[in-house]
Amino acid sequence: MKAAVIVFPGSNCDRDLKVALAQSMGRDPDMVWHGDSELPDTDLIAIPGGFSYGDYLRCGAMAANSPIMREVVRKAEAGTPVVAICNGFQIAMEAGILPGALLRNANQKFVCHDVDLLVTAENERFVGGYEQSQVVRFAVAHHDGNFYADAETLKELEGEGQVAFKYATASGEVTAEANPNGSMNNIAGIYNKAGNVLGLMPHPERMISEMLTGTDGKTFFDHLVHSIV
Amino acid sequence: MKARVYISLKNGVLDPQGKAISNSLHGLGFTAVGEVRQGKTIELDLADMAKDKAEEEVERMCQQLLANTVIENYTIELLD
Amino acid sequence: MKARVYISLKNGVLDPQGKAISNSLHGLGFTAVGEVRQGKTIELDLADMAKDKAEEEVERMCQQLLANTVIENYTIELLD
Amino acid sequence: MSEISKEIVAEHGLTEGEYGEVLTILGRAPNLTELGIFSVMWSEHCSYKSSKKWLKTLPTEAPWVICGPGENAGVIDIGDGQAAIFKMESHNHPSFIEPYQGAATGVGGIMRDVFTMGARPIANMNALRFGRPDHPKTGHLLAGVVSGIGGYGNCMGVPTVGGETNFHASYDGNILVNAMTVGLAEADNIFYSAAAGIGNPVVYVGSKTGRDGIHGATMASAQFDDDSEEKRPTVQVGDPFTEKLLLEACLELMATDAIVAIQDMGAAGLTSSSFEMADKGGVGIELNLDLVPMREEGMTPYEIMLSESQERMLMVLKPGREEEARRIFTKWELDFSVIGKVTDSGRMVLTMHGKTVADLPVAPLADAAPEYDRPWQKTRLSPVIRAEDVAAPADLGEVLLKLMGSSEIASRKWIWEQYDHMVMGDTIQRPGGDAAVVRIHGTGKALAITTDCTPRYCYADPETGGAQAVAEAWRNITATGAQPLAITDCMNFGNPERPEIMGQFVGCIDGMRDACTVLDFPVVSGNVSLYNETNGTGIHPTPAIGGVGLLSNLDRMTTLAFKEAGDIVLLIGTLTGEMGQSIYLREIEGREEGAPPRVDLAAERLHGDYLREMIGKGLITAAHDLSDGGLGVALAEMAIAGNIGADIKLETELPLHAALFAEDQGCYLATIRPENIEMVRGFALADDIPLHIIGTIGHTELKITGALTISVDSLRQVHAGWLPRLMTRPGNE
Ligand SMILES: Nc1ncnc2c1ncn2[C@@H]1O[C@H](COP(=O)(O)OP(=O)(O)O)[C@@H](O)[C@H]1O
Ligand SMILES: [Mg+2]
Repeated sequence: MKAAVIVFPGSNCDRDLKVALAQSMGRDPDMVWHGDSELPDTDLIAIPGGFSYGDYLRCGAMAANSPIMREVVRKAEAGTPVVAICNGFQIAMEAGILPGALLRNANQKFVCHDVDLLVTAENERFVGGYEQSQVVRFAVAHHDGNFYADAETLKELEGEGQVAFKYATASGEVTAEANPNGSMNNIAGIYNKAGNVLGLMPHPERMISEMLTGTDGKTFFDHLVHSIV
Repeated sequence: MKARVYISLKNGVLDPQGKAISNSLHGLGFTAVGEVRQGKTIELDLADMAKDKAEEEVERMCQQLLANTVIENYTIELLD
Repeated sequence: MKARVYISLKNGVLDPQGKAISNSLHGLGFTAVGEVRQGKTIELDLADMAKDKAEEEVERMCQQLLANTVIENYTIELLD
Repeated sequence: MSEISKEIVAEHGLTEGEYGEVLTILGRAPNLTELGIFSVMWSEHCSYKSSKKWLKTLPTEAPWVICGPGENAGVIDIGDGQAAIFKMESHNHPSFIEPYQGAATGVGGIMRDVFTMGARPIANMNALRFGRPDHPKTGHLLAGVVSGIGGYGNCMGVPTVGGETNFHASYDGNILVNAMTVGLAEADNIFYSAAAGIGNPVVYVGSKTGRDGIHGATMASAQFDDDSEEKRPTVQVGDPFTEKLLLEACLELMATDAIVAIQDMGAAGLTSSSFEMADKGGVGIELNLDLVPMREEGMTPYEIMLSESQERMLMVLKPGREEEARRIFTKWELDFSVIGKVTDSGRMVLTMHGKTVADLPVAPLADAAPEYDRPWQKTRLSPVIRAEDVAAPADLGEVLLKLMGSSEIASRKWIWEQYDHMVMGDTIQRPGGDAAVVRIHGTGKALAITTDCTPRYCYADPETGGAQAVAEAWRNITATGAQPLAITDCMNFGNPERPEIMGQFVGCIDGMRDACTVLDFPVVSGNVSLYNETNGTGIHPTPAIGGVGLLSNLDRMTTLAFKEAGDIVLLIGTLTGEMGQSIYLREIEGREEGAPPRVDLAAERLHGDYLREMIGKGLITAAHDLSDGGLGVALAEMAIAGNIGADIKLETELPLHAALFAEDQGCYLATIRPENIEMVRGFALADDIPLHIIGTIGHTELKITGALTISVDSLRQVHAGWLPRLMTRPGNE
């Protein structure tokens, strides 16, 4: 299996994502520079976290306009699986392959800590490695993860099973206390209509070994790789 | 010439920054303050060109980059 | 009544955002763009009061919270 | 060129004597640009004129030290051909004037110091001191500083893994913001700043030069008075995005062999970087200022040379490698300009618009920089306060709860949750323990990193305080199982022209020297920040110590968290019950008095080496040193971290409040499986280590026989609650 990690000026979780994918794939993904206009032929596109263009103007706005993103959008619409994490999620929204927007955290602060997530919708490819409505632990590290969508979009996301993860308590209740950033309906991650694009704020790539306090992220990548090959 | 773009959140889009500002203002005793909304101003130096041409250019900049039309409105003002 | 506060960086203060926006606009082929400066607008709903009283209130808000007077200038506009 | 009047000289912070020195060096009057250059080069900040004499007395050598003080950062060997490069630096005055940008640019500056030498930064630390919690400015300053540190470090993608935070009235008008960066490099590919190769191109890279922070360097050495807040000197604004690009571009170029020398532009920007490179290399440099990338129109030579615009570097390249280098920096969308060349003249010659605007001899200016032996006065010491001198409190349980929720001991979670402390995927011990542990990427070894200083001890007894700061750093590293290797320091003091302040400085250095020597813990880099005074009152002397150690086997790491019910709790070390300067005395009796706890360096070494050996043998399940709040607080911290209680019984002649809350030094708590008790005892007897079995882990309360029983939950609540409560007060957000 082949994977491509897109690297923008200011990306800084690209190495973490590479390590996580390599661990599950048994080989390194291609690291693709934002200035390239060609994507290597690949079975998975991964957009990493970080501060592309310093998060200036709007998180992800400038990255969404770089040459490579046209290719990414084309492939995404053609059905290539895409996982977009944190700043990657913001970029995917700005590029229009995922609905909604990510606003400044409700408490105005950067938040970095582990979070428990409720696996909300079925999607064999991305969360088939978990039980339905299992609670998994990833970590958040962001300043602008406050999910917003207009009423219809929100209704549609909930109705069509496009809500991938919700911030929850360790026992799986979706409560205000469990919501680190004020996201509508505690939404932490969503799928596009076709279900081949996943965007999420929490970082699975930070939970890939016991030493890093958890392996729920490893399970995520192991299954993703397995389901693609 | 110069152009100024005012970007504001659409009505109904919640504004966390505005909300936080209004809370802090209350905390500081400014009780007369109600809702607060925060927006952006972007000031551009432009090579001289016909006004309508400039309008059109800046309009395209807003569409492509400066504003996120999912959540934001913008207005353009040309000064010279 | 409403007040609008325009906040901009003082001259000479580096504006990293403006710089990045200008580069990015060039990348998109907007070659007519020169320097770009980004500012903030803060719109406040105010309980009705005398105009001068309001001026003074908002002035104090700017000094205490809204503007960082070390690096920012602000102008106040009252609308009603 | 304008005439140089007495006033202009004074404005540039040069004494008459110093200006006389300028005249003899030049054999003529300087022009304004030249005067500006002298003033920054000879400022306290750049010349260390008050501190040099004493800094020289610190031990700086060990077999594992590759490069000690004098370069941009210190370098130590960590085996397998790898080196750790680290330094701590202050950004105190700028952070008081503009907390967000001041702290942010401080972090940017220290990271540049580290990657200038060829290292990729792998961890940031921050040592912070604020005024009393209820001072009207404290909340605002804390909020700004923390978001500034996060804003820069998070964007760079370098984890901020630890630090320390104190609150005391002596910092009301002078907060301290000390930032530390640790980087990783190949031991055989380290970059230095000595210019060489007559005719080699001198290259400017990074951001454009604006009128930022002109005279920041002289400001950083000027005292505050009431109106300096009004003066609002031009503040530098940090651009972490550009610095991230600069980091990647520099590392990419460093992978080639095109660089002869490289130096970041920090305080006093182009001036100090060019002079340092020329002086270290014993060469001259010729610069054409027209070629300096500029952000603003009509900048004068004076402004160009003194600008402190951030995110800039100066390099000397091998001849003919310019284009290769230019390509890299252009790819990263950064300015690149050949602005001059290395000469054999031994002079710094600056031209602009075809005219020579400055012509100065390098060596005299650098070497003749003033060095003072300032008069100093030994600090008068306070008496020891013994257990008997302190009345027993009514309820020891209430005391423990009060201390856990006090400003010095309460959790700093509110701070570190605003820092990305996990990015890069190697943070094995996160903030909240003794030292942070950061894995060397792709290996089974790690660095343990800590920052420590107890200013109230330094104030009461500088020598003891200086030794204690070094000892505590050594102890925090030891408690993780790592071998302490070296330190960086950040010496924050008041006005050195006052003998009592200079006495504090000398005393702290003496204590540090002893501790570094006994503990084999040399100083490899450091920074001095003086004149931290407002209206004649100085801060508590604060020699912040940043320590780095090596954990060669990650499977042999301990944390402070209690692990398993049934584990036995051991106390290593001896309780004296001396209560002077303790948090107990301050919080319970409202007294900031007495002598600090004595530091016995021989015992310190013995106990630490023993604990590390036991950890190395895999016998220890948890370890934590005693510091603020003593034994009682240490037990509570271990219980909270492990979310499990303990049943403790102390056999001691001391009254319990003294045994529990005296801040005895050289002591550790450790836990072991019951079956290992004989082995651990055996080793202790052999090295005659004072080892006491004091209890067992279990249940949901911390129970101390004859003293208290408190649920771990209520301990956690008070510990976690204080800082968030402080920061949600109106005006503090
Ligand atoms: N400003 C800060 N940033 C990040 N972590 C901090 C900061 N201040 C304190 N900490 C963390 O809080 C914990 C307790 O700090 P401290 O009481 O100084 O520990 P110790 O007593 O072991 O030196 C440590 O893990 C330290 O890294
Ligand atoms: Mg400790």
